[in-house]
Amino acid sequence: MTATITLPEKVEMKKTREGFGRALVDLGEQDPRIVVLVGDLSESTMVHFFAEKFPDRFIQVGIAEQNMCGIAAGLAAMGKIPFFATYGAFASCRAADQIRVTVAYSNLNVKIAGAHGGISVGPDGATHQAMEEISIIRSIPNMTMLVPCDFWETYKATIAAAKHQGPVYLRFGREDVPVVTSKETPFTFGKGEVFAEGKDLTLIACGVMVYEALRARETLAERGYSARVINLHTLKPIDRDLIVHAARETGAIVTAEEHQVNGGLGGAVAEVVVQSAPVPMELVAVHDRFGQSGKPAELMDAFGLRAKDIVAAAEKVLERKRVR
Amino acid sequence: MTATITLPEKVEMKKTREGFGRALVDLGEQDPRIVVLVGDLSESTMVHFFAEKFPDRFIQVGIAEQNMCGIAAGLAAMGKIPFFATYGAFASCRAADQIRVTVAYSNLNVKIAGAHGGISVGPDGATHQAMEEISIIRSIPNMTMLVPCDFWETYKATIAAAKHQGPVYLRFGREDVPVVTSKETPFTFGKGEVFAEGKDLTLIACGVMVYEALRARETLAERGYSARVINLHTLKPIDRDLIVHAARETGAIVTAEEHQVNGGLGGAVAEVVVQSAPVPMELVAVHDRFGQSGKPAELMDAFGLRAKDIVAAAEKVLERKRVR
Amino acid sequence: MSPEALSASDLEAAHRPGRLTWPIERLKDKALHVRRDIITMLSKSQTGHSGGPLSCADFGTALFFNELNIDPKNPKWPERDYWHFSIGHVTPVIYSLMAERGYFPLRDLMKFRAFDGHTQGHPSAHDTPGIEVSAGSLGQGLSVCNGVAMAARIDHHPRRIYCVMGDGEQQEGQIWEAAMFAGHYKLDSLCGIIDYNRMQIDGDVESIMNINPLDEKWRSFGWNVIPCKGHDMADVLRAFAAAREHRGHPSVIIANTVMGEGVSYMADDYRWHGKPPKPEQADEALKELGTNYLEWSARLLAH
Amino acid sequence: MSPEALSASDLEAAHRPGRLTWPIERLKDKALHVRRDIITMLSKSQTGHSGGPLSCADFGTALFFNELNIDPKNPKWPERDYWHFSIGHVTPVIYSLMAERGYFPLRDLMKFRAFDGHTQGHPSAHDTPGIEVSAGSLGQGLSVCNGVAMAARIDHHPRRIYCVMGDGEQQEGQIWEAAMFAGHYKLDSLCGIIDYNRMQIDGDVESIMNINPLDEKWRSFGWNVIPCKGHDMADVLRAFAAAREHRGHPSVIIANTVMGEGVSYMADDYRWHGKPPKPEQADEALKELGTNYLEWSARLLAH
Ligand SMILES: Cc1ncc(C[n+]2csc(CCOP(=O)(O)OP(=O)(O)O)c2C)c(N)n1
Ligand SMILES: Cc1ncc(C[n+]2csc(CCOP(=O)(O)OP(=O)(O)O)c2C)c(N)n1
Ligand SMILES: [Mg+2]
Ligand SMILES: [Mg+2]
Repeated sequence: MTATITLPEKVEMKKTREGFGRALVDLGEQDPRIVVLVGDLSESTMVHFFAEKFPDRFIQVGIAEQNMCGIAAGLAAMGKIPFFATYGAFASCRAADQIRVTVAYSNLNVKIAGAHGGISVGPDGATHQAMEEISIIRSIPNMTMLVPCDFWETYKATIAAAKHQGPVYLRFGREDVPVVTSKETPFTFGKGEVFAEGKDLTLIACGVMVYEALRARETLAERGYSARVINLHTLKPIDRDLIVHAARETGAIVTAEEHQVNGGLGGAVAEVVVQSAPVPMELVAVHDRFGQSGKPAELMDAFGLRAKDIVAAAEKVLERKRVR
Repeated sequence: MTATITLPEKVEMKKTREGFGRALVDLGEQDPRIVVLVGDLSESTMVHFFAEKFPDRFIQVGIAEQNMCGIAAGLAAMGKIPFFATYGAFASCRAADQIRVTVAYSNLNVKIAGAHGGISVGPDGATHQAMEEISIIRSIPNMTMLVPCDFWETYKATIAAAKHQGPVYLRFGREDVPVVTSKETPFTFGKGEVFAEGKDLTLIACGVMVYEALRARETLAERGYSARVINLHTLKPIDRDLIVHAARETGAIVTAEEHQVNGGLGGAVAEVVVQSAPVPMELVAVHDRFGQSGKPAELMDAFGLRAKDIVAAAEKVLERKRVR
Repeated sequence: MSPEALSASDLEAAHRPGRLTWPIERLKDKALHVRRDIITMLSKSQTGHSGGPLSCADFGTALFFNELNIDPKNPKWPERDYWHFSIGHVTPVIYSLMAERGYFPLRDLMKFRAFDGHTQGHPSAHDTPGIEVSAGSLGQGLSVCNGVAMAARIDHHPRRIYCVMGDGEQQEGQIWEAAMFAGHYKLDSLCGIIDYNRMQIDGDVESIMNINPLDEKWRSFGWNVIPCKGHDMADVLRAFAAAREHRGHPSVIIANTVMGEGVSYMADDYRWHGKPPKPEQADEALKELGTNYLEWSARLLAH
Repeated sequence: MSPEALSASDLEAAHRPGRLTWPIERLKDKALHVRRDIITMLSKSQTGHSGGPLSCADFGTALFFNELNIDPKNPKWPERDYWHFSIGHVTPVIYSLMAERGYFPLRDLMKFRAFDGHTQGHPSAHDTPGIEVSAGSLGQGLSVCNGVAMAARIDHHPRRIYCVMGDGEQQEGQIWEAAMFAGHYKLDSLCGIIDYNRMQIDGDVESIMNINPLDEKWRSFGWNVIPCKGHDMADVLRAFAAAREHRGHPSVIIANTVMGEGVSYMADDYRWHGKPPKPEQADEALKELGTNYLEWSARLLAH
């Protein structure tokens, strides 16, 4: 689906996790089956909005992610639609075995919310900067995964997760990030969205990197290149057709993610590309190193997760495309 | 490194995990720093050989994989070289957070042994067939990962893991598998081994699939194709040069692994290929589904993990190579 | 085994929806049949666990034929009680109880762990009707039951929830997370049953990783603790009744059992945790259990 | 603050290798300095945790200046005792204790959580000399200490091992796996300290997920339990001595503390778990602690 996005000079900043918190409240009003669980992180995950409105359907589990995941499974087995929330590092790692065996193998209708994904988490440092989630969740059968790019998309992704029958993992960040979509921007579970057309190469991004990709596109345009921008908010199931068309039509791809390079968005796209339309790719990501403390902006710069890094990767891939 | 392997009609069958168990005993004799931990699975992981010889350096942890991982970290911090053993499903998932934060982020000298990897685990069924290990471990910084192909290579991989300074994850299987290497076959941590030369395409495999790849090569030879076979026993760090040369020189790649297709060996190779030498690839793997009970042979057939499946993938990739 | 044990009326009685309240003698009969099923299916499959399933056979029979309010033909019956075996490896006893109670034909037991059967090595919600949540990774089941109990609380549903755990399994930290949760929320609809057979894979629980004093642990986590003789049907029924009547705390029944109970050469020997009897050993076992492979496998295949 | 508090002799005394055995008055002085460090570094960083670090300040000071046998200038000194904060989020008190004891310059505290500092938001073995194992994911530390204790046992090394845990952290199952292990192996070289400040992020531990009766839990897991007044230096020293003398079981000190202790407007308020004081709030706090930002940041930057 295409929804051409053009960014204003000054973009509104808002937290993705707030989109999650707001959506839960709306879901709670529409559907009595919605139950929310949290592991002693009500405000950071913004489930406190839901907790205030629906105390009877809110479950405080304390600091016990494994148990929380199993409780959600039991609730789902009884027909509830449970969302459990904690930091992504603990949702994806501390509860990995419970997600695999109890949730995914049973194919239960559990929604997992991983807050604080990516290096932009900032001062808390490496332990709290979840950057392995995509690799872990992608590898588990029956799991699906959404990585929305801003406040509105996180809101929609949360609604879509509730509507989808089966386990879903939602990844979002900590900081205010540019709002690039609007209430009206289309969102389809399982499909990527073309946010800008282009013919020379394709930038495929998820999460906050979608904004950086759109900015990179502007710079590339100035340099005479037309870059297609795809917002791949659904990491699993992956939108093969969209990726294959982009590879065939533009002949070069740059992926951008706030995640480890091994097995993440770049890896997922590479797997599709080599099986259908092998083209040169560059992967903008965290290159197999742990995060650290610092201001989010400092870290995005230091870890090479900026528009300028996407531009550099784009020029490299365009060069590779030419000399092939 | 090249060590041309030609298979006899009848190949000796032996358990990879036995190579692990034997190597631990030899290590225990050579190095007093070796300590072995187990989570109530002494015989299945074959650490009982070590336990009998070195009871003072053997630690029975009971059924507590998280604790076992942390204990290993503490031992390593004090200069020991701990190996902890359990089934791969529980080593990679139940202890994922402990591996990430305590072991990998501290970059401690912990060796993790995941037994029962792959669909060939057989009758125990899905929960015990670890097929997400490569994706999970690859995504964690500082981790390294070895997936040896047979008894001898598992023996060598275990020795190499002890010599390597830093965390290592070893993956091996449950059943008797063909012994394709010998005591003399070279093994270098971090390097793939070319087991057979070829120019039309390259088969890259790990674990028991190396045998299937060598058999597939014979069939392909009969059909007039010369296939290079690479045993990529080290999944991380990955041998980029070897893969890139194979891609450039043969122009087509088939990967084969007893693992989920998302983020596994195929994904790792695809990531390298798209960044350096985009060529057509086919991925022989478990296609994002859980395992099931059955005889190992039945399951290898049913899940398409046989030489004939590699041959089919090879013919497909050769066709794609031709029409490019 | 008496022929009428398989009469239409007998099947009807065993498969009847709702809560059965069979007398002790009849429960003992059924428990004997369950042990015969276990040995027979293991003899056929030549893969799977013997020890734990046999130690669970008596309280398992009491649970399915005297305690649970279920409709085997309609596993998702809204009124149902919920049962869950957190020790997924005891599938022989789980499947035997399910088949004897009518969830699926007895003949399915003869495909235990087979490629073309639904009776997987570990309980699979994907494959077996009546298995609501998969298991096989130890320590996860009590959390699931917490969730089921919380759902019942939200819906003001009278459902009771039963979770079978192992004694070695008590070593998993998640058990204690779940225990703390149930204690905190006073989930008295929840009843845990621990198969205290004193053994696990590598040997005696006490020497591998001592879990004692187990009753004090559970009490300190806010539970009502009910010790019982796990192979004394009357005492098992007493324990279930006590749990059912207790208000204000979740209850846990510590069932003192013997691994391999019912087969002399398996009894109290941890080496039988995870292996099946060889056919000739199975014959010996079935003889002790008052039948033989031909007769009992015929019974299974006929229904 | 007395000027000689920073004399060369004072520094030498505080940084001296081996086990210090400071008198109570001196420990109280140091604990006050630690609280000043905590507020000052948080005021500078404007990110990080206030509540837990302040509740750990007194027993933390006793641990570093009266109990631990360490050589700050030589963190890997083979003779060293091992200390570990499983509650990685209390880095302000950890780094203050480390710097006051001489692991690294006090000025490094002014780079807390900064891009160009080594004092990471959570303890990082990769960045900070003296941090041997990273932390930040709750519940993992006691297992690490089990490993250190087992290594000492294998080597017949007299090393003592100290693990600081939180009360909310007790909700993590891994704590109980580790507790069971230490009890089983009777690791009496191991001493746990629980910062029982009765609060966690979302509120009171008792209402979030009750961990009581905590002493009975630990006793039932095979530990020697030592309650103490966590802000009464004499009682803290008594508790450490009792742990040191006890044989045959690991000991756990349940330190009854107050979150935010030492700063009136933070005390006993869970909302101060994870946020720093604003500069003006820090001034108020430092005033209560007998100094001011200018003076104390100068002290830190000067060493
Ligand atoms: C998380 C996890 N770790 C290890 C195993 C392997 N395992 C299966 S059964 C078992 C022993 C369980 O002991 P117990 O609970 O006493 O059951 P019993 O041996 O009495 O049947 C182990 C270690 C597992 N299934 N799951
Ligand atoms: C595994 C894990 N889950 C959640 C968190 C987030 N977290 C950090 S501190 C904290 C509360 C800890 O409570 P307590 O142990 O009482 O420490 P205190 O609040 O008293 O400092 C939580 C939930 C974490 N760091 N690790
Ligand atoms: Mg047992
Ligand atoms: Mg607290």
